[in-house]
Amino acid sequence: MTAGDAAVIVLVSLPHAAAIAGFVWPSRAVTVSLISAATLMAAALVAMHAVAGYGAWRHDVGGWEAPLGIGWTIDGVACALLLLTAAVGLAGSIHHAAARVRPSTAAHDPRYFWPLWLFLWGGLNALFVSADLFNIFVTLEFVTVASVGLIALSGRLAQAAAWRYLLATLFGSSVYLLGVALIYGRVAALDLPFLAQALPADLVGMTAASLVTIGLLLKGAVFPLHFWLPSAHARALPPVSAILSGVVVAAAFYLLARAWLGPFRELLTPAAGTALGLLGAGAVLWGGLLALLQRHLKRMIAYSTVSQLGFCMLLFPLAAAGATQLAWTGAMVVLLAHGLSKAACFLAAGVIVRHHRSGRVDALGGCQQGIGLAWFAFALAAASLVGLPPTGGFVGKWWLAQAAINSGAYPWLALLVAGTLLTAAYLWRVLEAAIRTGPPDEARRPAAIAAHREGAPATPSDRGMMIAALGLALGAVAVGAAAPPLAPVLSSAIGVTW
Amino acid sequence: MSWTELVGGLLVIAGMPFFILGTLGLLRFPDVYTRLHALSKADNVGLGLVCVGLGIQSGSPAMMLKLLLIWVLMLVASATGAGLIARTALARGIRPWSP
Amino acid sequence: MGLVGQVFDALLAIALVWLAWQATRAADLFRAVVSFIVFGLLMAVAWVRLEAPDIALAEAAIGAGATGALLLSALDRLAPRRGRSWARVWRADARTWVLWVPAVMALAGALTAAAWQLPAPGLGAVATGALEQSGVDHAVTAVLLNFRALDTLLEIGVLVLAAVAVWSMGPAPAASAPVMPSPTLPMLGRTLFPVFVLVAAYLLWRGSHAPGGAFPAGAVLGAGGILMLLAGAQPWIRSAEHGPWRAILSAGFAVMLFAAIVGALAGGAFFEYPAAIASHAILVLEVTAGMSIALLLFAVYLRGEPHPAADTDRQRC
Amino acid sequence: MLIYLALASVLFVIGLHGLFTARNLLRRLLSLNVLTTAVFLLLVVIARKATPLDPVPHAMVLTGIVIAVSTTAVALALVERIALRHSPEPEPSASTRPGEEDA
Repeated sequence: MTAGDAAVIVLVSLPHAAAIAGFVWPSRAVTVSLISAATLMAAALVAMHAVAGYGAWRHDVGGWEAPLGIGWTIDGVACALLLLTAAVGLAGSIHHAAARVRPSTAAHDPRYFWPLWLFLWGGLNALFVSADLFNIFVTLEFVTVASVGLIALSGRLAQAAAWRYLLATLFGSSVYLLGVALIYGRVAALDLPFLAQALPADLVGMTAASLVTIGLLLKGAVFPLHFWLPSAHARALPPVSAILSGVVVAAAFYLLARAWLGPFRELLTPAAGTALGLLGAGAVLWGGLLALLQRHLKRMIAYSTVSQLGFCMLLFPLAAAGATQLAWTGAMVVLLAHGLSKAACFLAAGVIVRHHRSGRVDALGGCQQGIGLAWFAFALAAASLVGLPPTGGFVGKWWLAQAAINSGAYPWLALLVAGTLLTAAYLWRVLEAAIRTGPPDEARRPAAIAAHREGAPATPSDRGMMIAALGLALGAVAVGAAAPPLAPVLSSAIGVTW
Repeated sequence: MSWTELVGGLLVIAGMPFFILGTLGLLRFPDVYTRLHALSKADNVGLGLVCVGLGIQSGSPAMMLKLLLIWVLMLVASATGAGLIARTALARGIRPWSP
Repeated sequence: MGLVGQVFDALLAIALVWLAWQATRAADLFRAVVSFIVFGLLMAVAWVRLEAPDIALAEAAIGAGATGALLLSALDRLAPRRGRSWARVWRADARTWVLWVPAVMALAGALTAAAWQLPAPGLGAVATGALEQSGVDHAVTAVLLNFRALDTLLEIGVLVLAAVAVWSMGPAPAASAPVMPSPTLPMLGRTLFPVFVLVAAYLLWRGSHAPGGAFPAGAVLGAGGILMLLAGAQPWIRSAEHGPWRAILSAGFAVMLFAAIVGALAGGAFFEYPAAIASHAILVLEVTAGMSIALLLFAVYLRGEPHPAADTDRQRC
Repeated sequence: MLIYLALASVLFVIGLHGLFTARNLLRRLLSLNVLTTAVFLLLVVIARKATPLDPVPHAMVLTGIVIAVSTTAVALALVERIALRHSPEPEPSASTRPGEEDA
């Protein structure tokens, strides 16, 4: 067993083991979770190092080869997403552990957070390495149940949102499974790299591809199937929103990308690519527009997820037009940068909302004493979301733009520009509100300001939460620096046909 | 056709009318109590005959025992179930039918 | 069997369609739920017709039994029975007939045609070929606990997760007492439970060479537990941290995870059992998987965290 | 076999229809379960069509059934909590229309 194999096994099994420990001994859950979070981060780094050093590899679970057994593919993209999960998971764990210092905010049942959180983490890790369509279904359900549990944990209001999310995503799974059944009936295989060579581009393939795509689009909340996302993501606890918006949604896109550039590569005609790209365009514009119209900070960030995921969807038209490699690395960098910065936004927003005791954007002005760090993290993350150099968002969008130019697909370039402007507009609204001295009607009510001052904390709890957010935001910036040298690693993906 | 198959088949066929009559009672009787009465009694006899018939046809003692076990379990379950339904109906104020 | 079988299949299909329609459309929710339960039972017959006895067992116990009990007890709290007119539920307007019905018929037809064209090569030969090294004689058990054991691990994980999620949503509702207690019911629960254990053990033992195994066994045992609860038995998961029960609930998952890691440490892949002990390992896994499925179904059925305040005198049981 | 394939399609459509038109939460859940059963049926028919009989879809469906009961349990627990808040309304209903935003 190589170090890489060991790291992957740790990544898949440790979260589950820790979750059980947290369930059985709730009093020790925080310690166990923080230690496992750190270990998982280290394991993800080891796996990434192994891929960068020796290239991608396959791990046949149970020792059974492709058509019969389940395979894990550990390649650059999978490792990048494992790292993303580890980063968001670690920051979220720190954030939540720090938030627990003040018991007044515990509107939820704190004993169940850690098991659900770690299960979600483990499910995501199992999903990212899995190369088996049915195993992916099982992990998707795993992630769904964990996410629903976490959303419902966040309070009474969140339960209706959790229900909507559950129904949408379960329907998505059923449709996905129908597609998988058709594929299995056609070629009797479930392994993605195996299917990449075996699946013919006939009617069955097309039907299966559309079913799998619809299922995943629902899970990824891609326009116009995004209806469940904003409430679910906005109502949850900050770390839960962070991992849902940053990673869970990205997982669906990741699977879409692997499926379309793998088994469905033959089906990715310019027409199919354009159709998927138009969904992305709709997401960018509609999500951006709604983000601009939101009054609540967390809802704004949630709609921004819908919008930003649209950029990633540009992978398909650009790959269909021939610029596969550039579009792939670009979309993946956008995905990573978005995951980190969106998680940072939610974690920072958690602190900001707690400080101002309101999530309304127009109430965010006034005294920011003590939470400057949170705003700094938010601004950094916003810079990456918009795509200012030298952040990860910039590099990803730049590569997407280059791919659009190289393949002569100028409409997509225009969309990139328009989406970027929209992103800048809605994020600037928030930052501008923060700079203001305070809402005018509140200026006349000194008591309100006094309340703010009183609540202006610089407690260790807040500092921990803000550092978690800042770490993620810095990570989003660092992706910008790390992406160019790591581009070859990112485009090492088993079973993907360039 | 051996005699076990013949006897077994006859027993199974003999069980059929009980089911039919039980169902007829379910559909035609006037209220819940009389329907339960028809259903649980007739079906239990019918099932017993079918089980015995199948057991004889199978020719293996183990299978016969299993089928008998099924019958006994069904007896217990249907008795309890019918009792529960009748009690609930009574508790909800449904009066037994009187001609 | 040809013609008789065809007629039987057709009748079964018609009944299933009717029940499915009732389950999704019936004006009365109670009727819908009962239709769904009967639907599950008839599906079990369909599975037998399709030569899938393992699935039939699981469907009867889980699909109809456990899900049915869950649905009924939820219904008990959700909807006091109230007559509703058919029209309120099913409002067919012009748009429905012009737009939906043809679209839906086309979709169903296309799906059938597409599925009918499938060559279905299957992995039967490959699985049979690998059966000798798998440690069991029954192919489905081999797939579940050896070839695709990761799926099974995660599936039990989903069940554990569901129990955690359900418990996290709040305290378990108090069991609704029957309006007129029946003397036979508790007796039935008590006398039948050993039978449930017996049947489960039998299914578990059969699983290595014939249809049966951990899933049906666990489901049957879990259904027995639910029946006990319905019959008025007190759930014994009572103390604040639920005593050892949380550990026992997660034991199946933990043992499978442990086996997987041991396989990896022994020099193989994740979940690779050394050939010499494969059959023993699978037996252990089957027993724990079956037990934990039973307990987890039971835990999920409580529909909330069992709370210690309910009766303190039974905490130690 | 064709009968069962047609059955799977019809069940799928019934489930789909129920999911999109039912307003009651519980009914939607039932529809979803019917839908899932249809997919399972397709898988088992595929296993039956193969020679020799293919055990892999059987295992997949067994896994799927256990997952379905888990998700159903979670959904029911959620429905109950939601319904309790909306009581005394007897039948809980929530729309998934995207326009309906609750601030």
